[in-house]
Amino acid sequence: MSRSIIDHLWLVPAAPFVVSLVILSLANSLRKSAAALAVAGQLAALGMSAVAFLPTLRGDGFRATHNFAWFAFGEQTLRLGFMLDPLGAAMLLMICVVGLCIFVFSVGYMAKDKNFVRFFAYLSFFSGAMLGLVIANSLLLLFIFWELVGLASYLLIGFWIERPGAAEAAKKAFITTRIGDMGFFLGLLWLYDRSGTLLFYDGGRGCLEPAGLAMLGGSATLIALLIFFGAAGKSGQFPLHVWLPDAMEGPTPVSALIHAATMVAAGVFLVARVYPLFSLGALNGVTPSLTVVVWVGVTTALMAALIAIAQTDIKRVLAYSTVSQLGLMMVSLGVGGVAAGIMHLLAHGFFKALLFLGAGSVIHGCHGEQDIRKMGGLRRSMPATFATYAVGMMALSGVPLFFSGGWTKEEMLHVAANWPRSRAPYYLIAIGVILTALYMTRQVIYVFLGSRRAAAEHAHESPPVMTVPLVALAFCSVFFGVVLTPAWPWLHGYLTGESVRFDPARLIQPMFFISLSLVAAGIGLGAWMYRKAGAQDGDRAAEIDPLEYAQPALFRFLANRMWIDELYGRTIVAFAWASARMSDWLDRRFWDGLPRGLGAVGRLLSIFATGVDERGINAGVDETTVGARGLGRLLSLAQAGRIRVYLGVLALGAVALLLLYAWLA
Amino acid sequence: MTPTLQSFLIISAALFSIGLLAALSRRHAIFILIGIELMLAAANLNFIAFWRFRPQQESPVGVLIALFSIAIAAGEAAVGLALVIAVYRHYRTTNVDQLDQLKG
Amino acid sequence: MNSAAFVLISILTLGAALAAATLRKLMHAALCFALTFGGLAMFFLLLGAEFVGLALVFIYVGAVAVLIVFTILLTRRDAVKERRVHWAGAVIAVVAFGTLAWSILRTESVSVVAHRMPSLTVGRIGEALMTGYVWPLQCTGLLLTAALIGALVLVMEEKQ
Amino acid sequence: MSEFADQIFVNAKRAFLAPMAHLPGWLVQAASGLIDIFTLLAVFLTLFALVSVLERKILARIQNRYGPNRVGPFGLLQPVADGIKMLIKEDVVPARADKPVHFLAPILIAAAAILALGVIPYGRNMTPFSIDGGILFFFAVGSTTELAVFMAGWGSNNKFSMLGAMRAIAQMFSYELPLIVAVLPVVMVVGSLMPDRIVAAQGGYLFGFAPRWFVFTPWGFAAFIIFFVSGLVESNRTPFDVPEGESEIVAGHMTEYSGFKYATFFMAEYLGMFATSGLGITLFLGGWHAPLPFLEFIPSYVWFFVKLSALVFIYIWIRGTLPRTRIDQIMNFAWKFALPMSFACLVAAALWHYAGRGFSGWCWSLAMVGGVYTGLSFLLDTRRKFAPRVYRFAE
Repeated sequence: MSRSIIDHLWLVPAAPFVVSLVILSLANSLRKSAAALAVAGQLAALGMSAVAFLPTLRGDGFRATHNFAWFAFGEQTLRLGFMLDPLGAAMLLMICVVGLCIFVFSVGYMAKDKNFVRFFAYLSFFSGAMLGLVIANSLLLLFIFWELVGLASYLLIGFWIERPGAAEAAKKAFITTRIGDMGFFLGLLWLYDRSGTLLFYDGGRGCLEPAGLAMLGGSATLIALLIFFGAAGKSGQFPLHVWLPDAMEGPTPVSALIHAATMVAAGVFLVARVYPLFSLGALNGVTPSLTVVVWVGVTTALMAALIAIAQTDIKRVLAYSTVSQLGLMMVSLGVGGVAAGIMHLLAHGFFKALLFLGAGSVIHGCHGEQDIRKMGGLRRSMPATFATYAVGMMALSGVPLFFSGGWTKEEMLHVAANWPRSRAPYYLIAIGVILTALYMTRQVIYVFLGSRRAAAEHAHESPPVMTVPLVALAFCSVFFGVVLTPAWPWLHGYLTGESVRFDPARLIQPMFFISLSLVAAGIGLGAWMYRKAGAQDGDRAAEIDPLEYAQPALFRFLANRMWIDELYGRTIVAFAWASARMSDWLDRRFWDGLPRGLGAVGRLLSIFATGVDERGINAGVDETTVGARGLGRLLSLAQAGRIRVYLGVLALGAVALLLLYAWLA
Repeated sequence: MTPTLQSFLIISAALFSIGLLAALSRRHAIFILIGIELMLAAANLNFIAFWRFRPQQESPVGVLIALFSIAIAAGEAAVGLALVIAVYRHYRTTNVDQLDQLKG
Repeated sequence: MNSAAFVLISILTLGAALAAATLRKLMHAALCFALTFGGLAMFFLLLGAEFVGLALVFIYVGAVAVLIVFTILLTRRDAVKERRVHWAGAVIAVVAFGTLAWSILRTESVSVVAHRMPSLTVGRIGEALMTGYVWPLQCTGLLLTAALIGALVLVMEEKQ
Repeated sequence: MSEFADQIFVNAKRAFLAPMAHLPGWLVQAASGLIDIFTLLAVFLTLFALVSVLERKILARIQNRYGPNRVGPFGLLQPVADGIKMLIKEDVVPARADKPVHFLAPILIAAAAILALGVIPYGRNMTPFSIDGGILFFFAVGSTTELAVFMAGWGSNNKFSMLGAMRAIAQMFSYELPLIVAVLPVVMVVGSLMPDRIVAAQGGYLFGFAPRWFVFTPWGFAAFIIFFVSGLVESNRTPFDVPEGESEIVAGHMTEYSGFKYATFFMAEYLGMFATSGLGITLFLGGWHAPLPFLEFIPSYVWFFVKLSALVFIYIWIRGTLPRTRIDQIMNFAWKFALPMSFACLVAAALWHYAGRGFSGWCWSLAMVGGVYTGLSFLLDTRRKFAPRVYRFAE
């Protein structure tokens, strides 16, 4: 049974891919059929992944693989494969459910867009690539889907090509993630060089199985770090996080699907997937690579949370919150709590998608206004959105006992607290939790509470096609908590393969109160700080952000995202410009001047020779003249723009190589 | 004395060099295409020759590769000539030395 | 395969190729180009690759050469002046030939004589194309379709 | 008796070659090749002469007049007179002509036509060069005709010649596609490109009397029609003689040719006609097989030439009957009807094969061909687009 399932697992990503191809070939006017097709494809994927989910339910770390040869060069073949294990299956389900909700939502959200059809083609394409990514059993296949996902994200961020901002953001996202992927690719090559295979699990010969890992030896750390560099690029960890907030230029469903729920989580997923690589040679759960992961995660979490406090764009706040949550996940992976990290990843997928869709609904209701200071009092005009948004907010800020987020936060704090190396990460992410609650409170107060301001005047509730997915996601983000509670940590057991039993006693633990107090502190602080924020227009206190009022410099620092973009602009980009200008100068002056000069010499020679010739010297000189002319012409031909010269140089190079080869052989 | 593989290779090398000559020493774009076609033809001759002279010919692989490369070369010629015509329409010339927009 | 035929065919082919590369008149060059491929086809027949030889004539003499002369016709108005010989090209070509010939001659393993072989029937080629090489075949078909469309788009009159 | 009559030429050749047995092999091959070539030339040049006069007579009958009837009995010696006239005529070469090209064009075109004749099986064991890729050889050689025509047009440096050549090549190219695709079903069904095999595959009789010629299957019939029409175009004959229509462009690519070169073109045209019909017979009309069992006693080559002359008569008949078509009509017909139709034949042949080559397959392929035919005729029906034609001065 499971055998046949794993053999046909490729159908799961195949369905959305096919759908996207079909939609791409549709005329721009067939909006309904495009949407219907996309949703149908997503439904099919959902059904299939549900089927694939069943066999993984029998605890004991189920894992099935299906490997096949892609192509052979020489005597060695390059093999790819699909795998099914609890991690992958859970991700499959999460992606399909969230994706489905978002597809439905975007039917309403994009209803007026002229490129509706293209949008759904891209969405399906992304969904297919993402599903493929989570079931890949080969680092190469994973990398391929990884790049496809990146492409989809690029296309969707820049979906509104007519907006320069969107185009810029798309380019930025693409290039920044490329930088990370370069590291990933190097790590991949190195891994292949060392272990001779890129399959994760291959009946004992895979690169994540003891035999394969043994072959890595000392290079494991560096390989792991390179791969983590890629992961950091994708899920916006500290050095490479700059693209993610800008990615909010894309349509909101895209932000929800790609830049909150699924794609940015791919980095975390990747780390979890190749975890054996990270934890290789760990002494009580600490390795250099994991330590790096922890600290990068901590930095990201705190920094992003701080920045989020000072953002005024409803989507940017969420974006930075995403970055910080991903940081938290990285931390808990780094400190050894893979299950905790993944649990938070799954839960976060649901409620962050919910929040983004809520934001989308708000923007839709406020006719495209995104500045939270211009909103307010929307709880009356958009009740459904408000209710669901509140659920999402509480889940994100980790209110315990009722919301999935709470349990995962608690779990993460727990694993961080038990990290042998140091307790600093624990305290820092505790602060992170407080900050999360703080900025979410701030946002909710600004958007929904208080009195209406400019943009909120004519706000209206969104159509059911948009609110129903919200409700569905809210439902998920509440009841997903059921499988997370320490009392019955079913998901934990499912992921780690341990058997679990029901035990209410474990429900109440010190950590429970700690996280409860942290969240309470955050929310309380927020409520106190922004108590005035809901006032009328023209009210001085409402115009200016309380934090700005108190600490202008700090606020500016945060509001400008700690000037990290500017920093990059001053350093890296400037350097790139400089080197470009430099090489340009070299081209024009040096490489071009050289042949010109030589050519001039040749010409001089020839002129001289003709001069002598004209004085009536015999034909021998004539020959030299011709030769010199030829030389001069030959050299002067070396200037750019002469296609034949390129060809000639090419031929000469080939000849040189041949000679070299013959000489060596 | 029957011709050996060597003689065929020499012939194809000569053909290749002639193609190179055509591509390098003429300014008319069509000559460059002709040269490229000649070089491809030389490559095909090599394929066939190697196939014919290898110890056992149970599989016609050389022939098949030659077939594919002929087909692709034909496509290449079609597109190339179309390019020549398009360039001619645009610049009113097919002299590759005058098509030097890339010059720095 | 006897060497007399070989010598004759090689003289024909190389002579035609040289003419195609160096003749002043474009049209003559194109016709010599066609002739070259005729000679090449004879080589293929000599080598027992009958099908490829015929296909070569069919494709090159029948299609590519005609395409070339048509292009010459359509771009006739611009008479590119081939004033002077380009020594550079000649030198490079000669050097390339020298290198290739030298490296071929110094390889003993290629101085082998062909032995009897069953002539390759079209049927076997067809089988191979339809079984082991069906994907390359499909890809080539796709490529040719793309080339066809691309060529059409390229030469389409751009309408203002 | 019939066996003897059937193989008489084969045996004659064998007997002729017998004394050379002790000579080296390639010499014997060369000798037999020469014999074949000379026989071919002799037979087909005679046939050409006969047909040229017969054509004129038949056209004359169609147009209600006597044809040539002065030279020799029934004017049968007319071609001799024409030949002499052509030979002694002055050979004019335009001053500004591209001389070598102008000179080579007729030679190439005639050579192509004669070569193409070489692979056709004229009778049992009577194939001059029986090679494995015969059909491909035929088309490969035939495709050089276009180059020759172009050379003629270009070489004689004349507006009309160039235009005529362009037209000729345009329509030849357009019809080469349907021509070859129409051949494919037969090749596919027989599984060989070798003319002898194809003829052999059409031997034998169904129910003891119905010949197994491919023309009697729906796909074969449709393919044969397409093949015939395309062949008509390939040989630039009426109603597709746009490239050399006297009333439009003097004589197309042959304008600047006179004397013997013109005669060569003329001959090449007829030889091409013979070759195309011969291939059609080989592919669809059962080659040299007798139509009915009890006619087996008549030698095979006789049957071949009977069929050949029948086809040639149809050529002449069409020429005498139909007016010249417009170039755009020709092109439309090629791309919009002939090509899809020939592909339909391909598919129909596949259906026929997979339905067991029996009656059911017959019906399947009939449905296929008929369906596509009706579909195309609905799609391409242009009558609705024009107002009914009124003849203002004709009445």
